Amino acid sequence: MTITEPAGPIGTAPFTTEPLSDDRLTALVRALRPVLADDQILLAKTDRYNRARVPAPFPVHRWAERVPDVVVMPTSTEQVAAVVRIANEMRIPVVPRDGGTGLTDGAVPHRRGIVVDVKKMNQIHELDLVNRTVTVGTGISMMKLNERLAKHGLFYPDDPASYPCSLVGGRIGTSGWSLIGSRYGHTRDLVLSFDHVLPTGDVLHVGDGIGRKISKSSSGYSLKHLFMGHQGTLGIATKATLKLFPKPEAELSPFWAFDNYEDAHACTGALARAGVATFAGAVLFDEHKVAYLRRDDEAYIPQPADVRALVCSVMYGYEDEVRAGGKRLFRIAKEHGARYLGDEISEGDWAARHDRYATPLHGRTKDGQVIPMSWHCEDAAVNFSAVPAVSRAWHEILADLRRKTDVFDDWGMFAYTSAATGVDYLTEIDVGIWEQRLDDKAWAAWVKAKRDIGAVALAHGGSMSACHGSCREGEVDLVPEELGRGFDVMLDVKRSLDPNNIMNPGKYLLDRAYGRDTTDENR
Amino acid sequence: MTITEPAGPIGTAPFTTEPLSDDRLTALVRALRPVLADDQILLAKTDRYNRARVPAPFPVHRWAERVPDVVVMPTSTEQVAAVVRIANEMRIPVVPRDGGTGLTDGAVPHRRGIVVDVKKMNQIHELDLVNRTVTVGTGISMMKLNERLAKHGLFYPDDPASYPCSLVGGRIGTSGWSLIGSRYGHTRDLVLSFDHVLPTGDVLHVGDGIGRKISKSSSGYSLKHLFMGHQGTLGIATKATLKLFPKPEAELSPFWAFDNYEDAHACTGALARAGVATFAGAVLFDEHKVAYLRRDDEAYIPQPADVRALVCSVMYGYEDEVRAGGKRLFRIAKEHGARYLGDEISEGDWAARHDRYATPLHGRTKDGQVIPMSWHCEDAAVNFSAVPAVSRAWHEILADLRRKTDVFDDWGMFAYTSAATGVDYLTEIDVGIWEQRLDDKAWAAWVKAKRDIGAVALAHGGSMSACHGSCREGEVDLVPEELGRGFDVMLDVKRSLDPNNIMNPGKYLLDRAYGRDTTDENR
Amino acid sequence: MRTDDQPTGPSASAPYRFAEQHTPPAPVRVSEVAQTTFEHVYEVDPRLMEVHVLQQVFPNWDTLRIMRSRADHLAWMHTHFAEKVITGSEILAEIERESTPVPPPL
Amino acid sequence: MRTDDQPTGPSASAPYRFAEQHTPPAPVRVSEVAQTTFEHVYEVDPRLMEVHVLQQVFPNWDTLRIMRSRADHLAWMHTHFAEKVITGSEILAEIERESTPVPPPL
Repeated sequence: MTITEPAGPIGTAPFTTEPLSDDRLTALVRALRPVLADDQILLAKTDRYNRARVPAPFPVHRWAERVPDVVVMPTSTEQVAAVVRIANEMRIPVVPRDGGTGLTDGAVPHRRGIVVDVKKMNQIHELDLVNRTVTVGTGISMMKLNERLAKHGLFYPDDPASYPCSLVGGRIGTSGWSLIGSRYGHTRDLVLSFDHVLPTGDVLHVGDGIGRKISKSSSGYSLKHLFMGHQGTLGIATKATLKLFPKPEAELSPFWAFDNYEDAHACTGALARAGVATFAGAVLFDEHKVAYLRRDDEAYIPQPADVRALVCSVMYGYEDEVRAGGKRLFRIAKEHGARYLGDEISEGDWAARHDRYATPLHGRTKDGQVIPMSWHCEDAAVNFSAVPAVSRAWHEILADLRRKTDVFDDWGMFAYTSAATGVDYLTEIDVGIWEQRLDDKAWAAWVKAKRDIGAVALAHGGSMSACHGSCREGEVDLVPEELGRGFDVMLDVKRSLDPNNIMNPGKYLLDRAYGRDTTDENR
Repeated sequence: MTITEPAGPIGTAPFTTEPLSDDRLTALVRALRPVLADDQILLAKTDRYNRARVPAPFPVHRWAERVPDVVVMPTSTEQVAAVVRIANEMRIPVVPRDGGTGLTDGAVPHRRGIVVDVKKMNQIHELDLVNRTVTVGTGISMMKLNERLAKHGLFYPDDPASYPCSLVGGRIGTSGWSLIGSRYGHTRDLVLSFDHVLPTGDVLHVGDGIGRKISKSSSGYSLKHLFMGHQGTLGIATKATLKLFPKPEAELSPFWAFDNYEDAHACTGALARAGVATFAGAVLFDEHKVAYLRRDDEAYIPQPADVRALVCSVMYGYEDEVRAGGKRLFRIAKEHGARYLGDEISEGDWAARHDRYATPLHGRTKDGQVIPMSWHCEDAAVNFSAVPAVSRAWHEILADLRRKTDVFDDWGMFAYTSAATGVDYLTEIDVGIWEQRLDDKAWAAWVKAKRDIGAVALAHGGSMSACHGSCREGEVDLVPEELGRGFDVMLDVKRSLDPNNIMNPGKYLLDRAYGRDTTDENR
Repeated sequence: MRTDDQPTGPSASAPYRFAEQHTPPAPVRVSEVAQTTFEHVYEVDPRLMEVHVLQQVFPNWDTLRIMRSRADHLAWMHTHFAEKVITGSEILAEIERESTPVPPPL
Repeated sequence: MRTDDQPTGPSASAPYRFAEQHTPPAPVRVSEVAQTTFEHVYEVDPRLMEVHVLQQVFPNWDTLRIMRSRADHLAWMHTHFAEKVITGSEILAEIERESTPVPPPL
């Protein structure tokens, strides 16, 4: 009897963070050569190190542990599919990387292998002016796209804090939240459909009812959302069709000052609940954030000391509609004791919100000396009523860290509406981290703090993330608690779509789908 | 060696439409007794026949083939879970039934078994005025709910054509489309989270990030949508938390007449693309619909013969915003040659749209005699640009049917915006069916016509359904074609969540997940 | 829906007289397939209801009750969905006023 | 962002003189931890930048260029997201006008 062995190794990709052996690497590169041009296969140390991390601070002394073996830069869905098929046959991890702006390590190759950098897939394939859609490669940034669309009076309103640098594909992989989502919806609502390479290399087109330019279908199971927000663990989006809006005629973004947090919180709720049709969002700045800004932000330094909290609201639409809505919101603000901060701060700060990755990168030691710090942001989805309690608890966690070490600095909190009704808020705490001083001990304290931050959100009926995802050390431990029975569904879906665990392995505790609990071993 | 057999039968529920044997029925009722009170277990013929069908016409001479063996009316999630657990152990089909207003047989027990009627789970569990949510049993209707909410100035804007009689749970199971969804979103956007009984009897709470009152999470996979729109094949939603809006201050719903379809179509597109903030929807009536209305609708009978197409648009919001938007839309309509139809028709017809199940139930023979007819509606999701071509092709299909028999009458078409940008339309053709004259031959011709209708939608880049679902005979044959690789994902998900195929079996060709292609055998 | 748009005819509280109730106003043809009796009350041409479905006879009060119920139903729906209805005719008048060129001062 | 809100000081096309460029306006303390030089140009108090990070010296034109670039960037962002900006002060003036009781006619 002859037994035919399958071509590749049997079983899942190995649960290891070791680099590929020279033999395996050589075999991999040999397999990739017929698929990609030479300049699409990057092996140089710089190319690989640059794609080992995301902007969120991490223990720099362990950088070398997460460097991919190979970086590829495909230019088409077919090339991505061919690469993934090779990886699946050879049981080598594949990690998709888009803008690399994520804050939960989605694009970080925890088990090395192949990083698929999608930046060369940045074409505009089709602009449909009649149905108001655009079909793009997922490697395009929203800013570049909108520069093109503006010529036609159109607008793609997906607006993260990393607006100028994050890419459409990353927004799909993380199911991102948008600053103006209360008016236009978030990424999940704006992406109509996309081509997606599954972990086996099969290509799936997924949309509403698997339509191409359809925003609402009820045909078959609703699968689109399953392939958004999976942090690259279910495959790679390569080409997406997006819903376009008319570029707004007018913008209004008043900022108001309050002498106490409670009034500011109440006012934020009232603004969001008003149901103004052009309402695109409200933001609440807490006392710690105001203190931080008064220390370092040109606009706020001269503000009087009795400014203790800020609220802003923003409207987009036709001028007549925006004026009507604006008057209503100004009246509400007045009733809550707000003082208008003036046009310059209002307009300047709002414009700066589209590009928060340009935040000043320094903090303070406890004795006030300036230190170079990296910015990190922990987010959660929290109901309006729970925002004050979550804020207090989070600041406590940070205060506790800072009592122990100067490595961490509390830069205050924002809470942004997620929806037009003001039901829930992207609640975030900005943390300065003195990255060069991070060692295993400080990192462990930070991971514990992250877990505590997540636990507070859950204890208050929230979700651990409104935007970033929750697969980083610390918070990820609580994902099974958050999802409950849903976590088993995640494991079922993962195992069924990625039988060999090659797609971004080690994330979201999904190793459990393959009988391994690697919660602690990959730290 | 002792082998312990599992308590119930092994394998899937039988692929049969035969009633349960007396022994099995007796055993089932015995198992249900400890879970439910006597008046929650309905065995009478009338109780069972009344829950055998939905309003869509079907071959009445085969009614007896789809009558459930038992109807249960649980009052809590725990009772539903217990019933499903028993069904799963005994391998007896379970079919959830809410308002029973669906048009694709989702609530029809194709393989008999147990119908779970959720109408007794109609409580308002919690009204949260601060975060603007309400938590209800899924057996409540939107109309009853809104009567209660109005006292608080609140509004739950999920507005199907069956508004007074369809239930929240049915909206979840079908992932329904809402008439005013272009302003407020559709069911998927309005339902924040729900308790859901899986086919094994496990209870899953699912929402955004499995939060309770969270509208936007990025924690873990996005599972909520998977448990909406499955037509009861993945379980039963029992308790849902909904997002609430302020009850609108003002409504404006102008209707305009056109002397040709092309101008009306162009005008509809321009109204939707304008991006007016209070825009809640636009509707296009084609020539066949106008002819039908002129024959039978009080408002339209006296309309002059040169009215060949109609367009309406509706706005909700504050009066000042609605007036600003209304002026803009009136100007656009004027530029497209529209004639305003007057306040009476505009207001009357718009109000009637919330209750389309009250449509006059008669049609005409080819020689003009009035006949009793049932109403059926085939829908699809179609891009704006494809609406005219799809309309022409669909009318051709109906004309062909009608040439053969008087059993079918073409009642014309509507196209409703699905989204604020006007990218896609719920496109529907209303068909009168002389149900008493339906026989196997006429039914077969109808099933073929349905398949052809679905094929036209797909050929034009659309989806087979924007709202109803696509599991009825005819259209369901094309689901694998529409979903492509996504259909395999459906099969994987179904098999993993319903290992014994007990949950609404025979729908959506999901028997294929269990190695059976029952496409033809259950007709 | 304004209540003064109700169909004409005796009110629901008018005294009931059999002969009067069973004598609807003379029908007026309004289209090839429809006729009208009371204002706003349209009926299918009786010649089209002779084979498969026969026309029912209603007393006048019931015909009017059905019409009025429909008006009530529509008015209820408006109130159910929004606090008030803005009429299109107001908006139309406003834009027509705005688009009329202002005559030059004398 | 209106362009007349630019920081004061010599324009980018002014002649370059080394000494002049390296003599910033005398700093004015504006808070416990910050000072200002040119209008709208704020700096961390130099005493707080002595241990871990040292303050850099910029020629005046570069300081002003950075400030102006930021203003340009913000103005660009506004234009990128909407055709025009409505100022809050206009809206505020309007609602204050409306809430002021109209004096009775004399």
